[in-house]
Amino acid sequence: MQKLETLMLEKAKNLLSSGEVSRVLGWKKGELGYDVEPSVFTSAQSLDNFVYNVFCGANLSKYLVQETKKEGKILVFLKPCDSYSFNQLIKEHRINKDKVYTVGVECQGKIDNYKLKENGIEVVESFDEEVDFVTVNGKKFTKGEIVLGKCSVCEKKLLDYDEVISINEKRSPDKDRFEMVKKLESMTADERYAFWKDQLSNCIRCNACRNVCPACTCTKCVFDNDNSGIASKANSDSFEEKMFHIIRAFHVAGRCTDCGECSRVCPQHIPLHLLNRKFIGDINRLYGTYQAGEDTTSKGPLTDYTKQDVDPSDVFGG
Amino acid sequence: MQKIGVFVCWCGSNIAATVDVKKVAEVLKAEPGVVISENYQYMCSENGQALIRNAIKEHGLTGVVVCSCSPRMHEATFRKTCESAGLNPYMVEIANIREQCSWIHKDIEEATEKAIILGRSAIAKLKLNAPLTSGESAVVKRALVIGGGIAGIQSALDIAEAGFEVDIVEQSPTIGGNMAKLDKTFPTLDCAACILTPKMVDCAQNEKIDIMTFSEIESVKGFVGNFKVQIRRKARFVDEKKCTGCGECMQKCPSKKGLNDFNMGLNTRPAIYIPFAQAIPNVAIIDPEQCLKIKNGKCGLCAMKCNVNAIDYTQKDEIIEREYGAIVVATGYKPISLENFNEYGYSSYKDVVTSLELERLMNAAGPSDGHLVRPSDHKEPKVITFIQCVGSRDTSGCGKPYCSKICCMYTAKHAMLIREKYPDTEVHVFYIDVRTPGKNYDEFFRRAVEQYGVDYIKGMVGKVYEENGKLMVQGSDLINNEQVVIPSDLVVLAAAIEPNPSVRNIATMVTASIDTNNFLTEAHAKLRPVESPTAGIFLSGVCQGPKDIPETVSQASACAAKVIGLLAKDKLKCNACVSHSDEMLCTGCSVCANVCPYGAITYVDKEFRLGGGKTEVRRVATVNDAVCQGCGACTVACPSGAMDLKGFSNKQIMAEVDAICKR
Amino acid sequence: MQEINKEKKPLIVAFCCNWCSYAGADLAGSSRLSYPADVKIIRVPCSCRVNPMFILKAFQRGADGVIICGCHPGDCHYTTGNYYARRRMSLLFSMLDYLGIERERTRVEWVSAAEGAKFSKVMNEFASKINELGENKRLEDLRCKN
Amino acid sequence: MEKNEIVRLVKERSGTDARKCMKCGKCSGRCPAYHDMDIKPHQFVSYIEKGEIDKLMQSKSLYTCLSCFACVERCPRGVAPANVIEAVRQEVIRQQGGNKIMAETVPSMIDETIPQQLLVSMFRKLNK
Repeated sequence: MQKLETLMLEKAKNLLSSGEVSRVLGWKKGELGYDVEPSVFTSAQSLDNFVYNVFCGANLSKYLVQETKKEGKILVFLKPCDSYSFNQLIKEHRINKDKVYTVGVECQGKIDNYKLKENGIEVVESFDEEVDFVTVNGKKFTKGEIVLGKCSVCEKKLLDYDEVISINEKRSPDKDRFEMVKKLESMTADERYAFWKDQLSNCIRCNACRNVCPACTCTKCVFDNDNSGIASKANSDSFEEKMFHIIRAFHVAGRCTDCGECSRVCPQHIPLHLLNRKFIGDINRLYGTYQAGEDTTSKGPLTDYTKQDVDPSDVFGG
Repeated sequence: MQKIGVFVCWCGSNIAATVDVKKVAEVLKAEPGVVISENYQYMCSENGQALIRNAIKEHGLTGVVVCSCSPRMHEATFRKTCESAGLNPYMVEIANIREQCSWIHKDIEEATEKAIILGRSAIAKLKLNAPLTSGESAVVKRALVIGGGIAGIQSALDIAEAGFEVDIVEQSPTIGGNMAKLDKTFPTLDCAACILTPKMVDCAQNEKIDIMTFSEIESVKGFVGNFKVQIRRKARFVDEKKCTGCGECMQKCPSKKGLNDFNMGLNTRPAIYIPFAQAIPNVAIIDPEQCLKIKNGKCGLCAMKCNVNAIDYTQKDEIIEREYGAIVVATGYKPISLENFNEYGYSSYKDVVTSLELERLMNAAGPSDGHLVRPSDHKEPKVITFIQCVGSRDTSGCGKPYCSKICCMYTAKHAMLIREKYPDTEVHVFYIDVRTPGKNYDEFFRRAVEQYGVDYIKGMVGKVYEENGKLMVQGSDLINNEQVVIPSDLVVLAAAIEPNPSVRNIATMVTASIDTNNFLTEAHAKLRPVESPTAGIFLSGVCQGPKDIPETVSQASACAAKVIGLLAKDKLKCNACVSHSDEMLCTGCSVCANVCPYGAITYVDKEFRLGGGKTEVRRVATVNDAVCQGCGACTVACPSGAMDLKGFSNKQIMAEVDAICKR
Repeated sequence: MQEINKEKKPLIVAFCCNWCSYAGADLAGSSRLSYPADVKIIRVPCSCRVNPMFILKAFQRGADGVIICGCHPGDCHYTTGNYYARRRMSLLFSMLDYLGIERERTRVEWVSAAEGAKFSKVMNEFASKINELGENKRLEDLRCKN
Repeated sequence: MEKNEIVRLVKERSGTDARKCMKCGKCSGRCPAYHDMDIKPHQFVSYIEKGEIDKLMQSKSLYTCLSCFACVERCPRGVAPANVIEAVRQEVIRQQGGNKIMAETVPSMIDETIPQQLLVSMFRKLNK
């Protein structure tokens, strides 16, 4: 990991000094080790804070919507999952590709800070990708215990980049990403209802899921738009919790790359990705396997059809 | 402040017998915004309409709700009523209290309650209505016909006859298409050239018709009434205006080994040639692949020989742009390639020919001057075997799943003509089914059997092989339950037909939809068979589906009638209930354009002020009012809610939902 | 239970496309083929105009059942509208089911302008199903309660 | 076993949809063993669709079909007459119980005069 970071830093410095790019989009060190955050670096000096390690879970692609509107070219480091979002944004004309220099970087899974905190962790003492564990408060955790949910099932590969920095082969996941969706589907309607009521009632409508989502890049969200007919700044009742999440999932259906950012950032730990993944599973089952962001030209499943599509009445897989 | 008038119709006893119309009027009067609420026996009658008109004037109504029969019945009537009283016609909403209330419910209390709810719902919607005006767009009074076969020729002639200008764009060097290659035509057996060439000449002489041969469509922009089309006029190396078609150059050309396309490659032609004697335009063309002068700069004999200096070896492709109000697609067909059908030996044996090749072999202007000889040794064939459905009705993937429709009839024609002209020839036809619906068609086919003694064998051919100089045709005779082998001199394959390959590209350019077999889709299979779903695009001939000459001609004329109907209008009134994009919300993601069946949505980069003197350029969607038909597919596809439909806006529909659900 | 149902009648919103299903409803009317008054029809140009938001909104406001009717696939007045509607509704209904909401509360039916009898039959069936399910508690709106 | 059940099994094992047949007879037109067959390839498709399994099971065509698959190759509708013949043949063999060649005995039967097609056919049968 250290070596990877060195290579990336080198690349960033070279491109900055050659003037090929004017800014670098990457991750910045925090004070506590695990509190890494996305950042735009504008000088070689500022790159002192640059970091790439197991805490760099954040998806950088969405920042490019604004960043590529600015003058000059920006270098961005994209993990495999980020690049699918990046492609989807290119497809939707949200990013100006000419203004980005993309470098794909190896990723072997990132750590879920919430899981760390659940274990009472305040300071990370050391982490070592090679030996695959993290030491915190003198306690060792294997990565499997504290890895992000999205990483434990990640099958994404490195797509087309201007350049790739990768040392080791990516490990393939041992879990099926639809496992939980299937489990829910096999429950009774009452059990499912109870599950979601329990989960969604925790929603505090902080909008973090929406704000982090690379597919949610609307100028103004329908929930903030008084003219949309469904504007709601906060949930006024239990229905609106459902409404918000159903509509949000529906709006990104066929466009969601399953990057898992929504669940990563949810302060209430609601497994929001299970909603998106339900749509992805249904789309794969009903209309053929589709991975949003895998390319930049294909029609999405909801903007396409075949004459033989199933009828809604024949769909329910529950 | 809105001033709404509610008008409850009795419809005689149709409504009044089950709905307490007075109560409905009374209750709705109490709704906020309602200033007048009336009931009347027949609201659609002159008196009823007068009631509405007067109320509009007297109370200065801003909107009208009519509780009456279905809007499909009288919405247009009441819109006109309001318009005549100075109210925008789209400020009218109808509550359907007859078909959807009084006629289906018996209980008066229940029906009355429902009528009130429907009325409320209409009022709720009306409050969010905005005056709408139908946009107008001018119509360019000129039509483009793509394809110069019989379909395109007929459409063009009919359109020109009505006084409009037409351009025919044809990709080959002459118009005439496949029909020009035919010998005789069924079911009357008149000669194809005799009935086609006068039409071709008519086209050439008609001052309203401009023929552009050896030309292709480069791009199509615009919409119904206002298409902008770029046409590539490919270099023919002969000045069309100067060439007189004397043919002197053809005699002198030393490079004579080009395959003659017009004769299906059965003989050769010089590098400079006129496709056939009656070609329109009757102008030579040089094949640059074959011309010695163009290839290696040595020759130039034709230029020396040409009295009018028409030869220009340096001619380049030229792109011209023209505007049209309507586009007719008449791209026609071609026989399929037979590479998947090795069992019939088409590529192995010279004497296995397609039906279209046979047409040339029988044609007086063909390679054998009309004397039917087999290609291998130019001897008269004594046994001829026809095989039908070669590649038609084939779902195995080798051929086409559909019936090519014309083969049964032309095979009967060929069989009959051969037996007529060469009575000592034995003719066999292998068939699966003989399909002859059409006036005098079955009689025609029966004549082949009964009068001319053509041997029809129900069954398919399994293989064709050579033995002792004969083509052995081995197949099933299902009626006699036998496997038969017929030693033949000539084998004729009724190859399936498929749309001209150029149609795919053209369909994309004009945003016309196309089916899995590359046939263009009609707007409605039964009721709008000559129109494409894309406004202003019309379908003529086989590009829409297999058809014979009589059918093609009638469809071509029907198509022309539709074009004339369009071009006769000075202005097109657009649908008022169209989609529109809120540019402040639009992210330019292209999702809406993906679902638009009409190609009405395009994107522009627009500059927006951000405040503080800053601006930002954003890609936003714009809807062409003239093209949008108002289905609303885009409004739901749009994730940001920027797309909305006038007359059926999100807020309006949700207001209706609210009103209905209020208990 | 019967008593309660009589007091509180179910509320059913039917979105009908203008060209086929709304005309089918008109035909049901002119053929005097009755269906419960609980069904209230909202006219939309095409089934593809039905936004999932409308359906959720109806449930939020207290609807007990929502049905969407459109032209038969292949017969859409706008050629492709119902194909898109079919995909959208398939996914949306599947999602509602996933959230544990009774699957019978939503339905899509293809009703042509000639199928007045079918329209009436569909509405009768749907209404009786909704009656059976009773009040929509899982998607209720607190504000709409007294 | 009931007759309908046999028909169903044969159809299932053949993996072909006899209803797709448009009765063109191309299969029989191509068949090299046609003259040695009492029931012709196209008739197999027709009989199985009509449920007349008894006739097929008694047919000598079961043993004259070369399994050359020319009929399958040539069918314009994707129907496979040879598969039907093979499925009927299978059924007859199964009903005969132990009256079949065992895989172990095959090697001892091989000599250079046995046509390869026969061997292939034999293995195919024994595989099932």
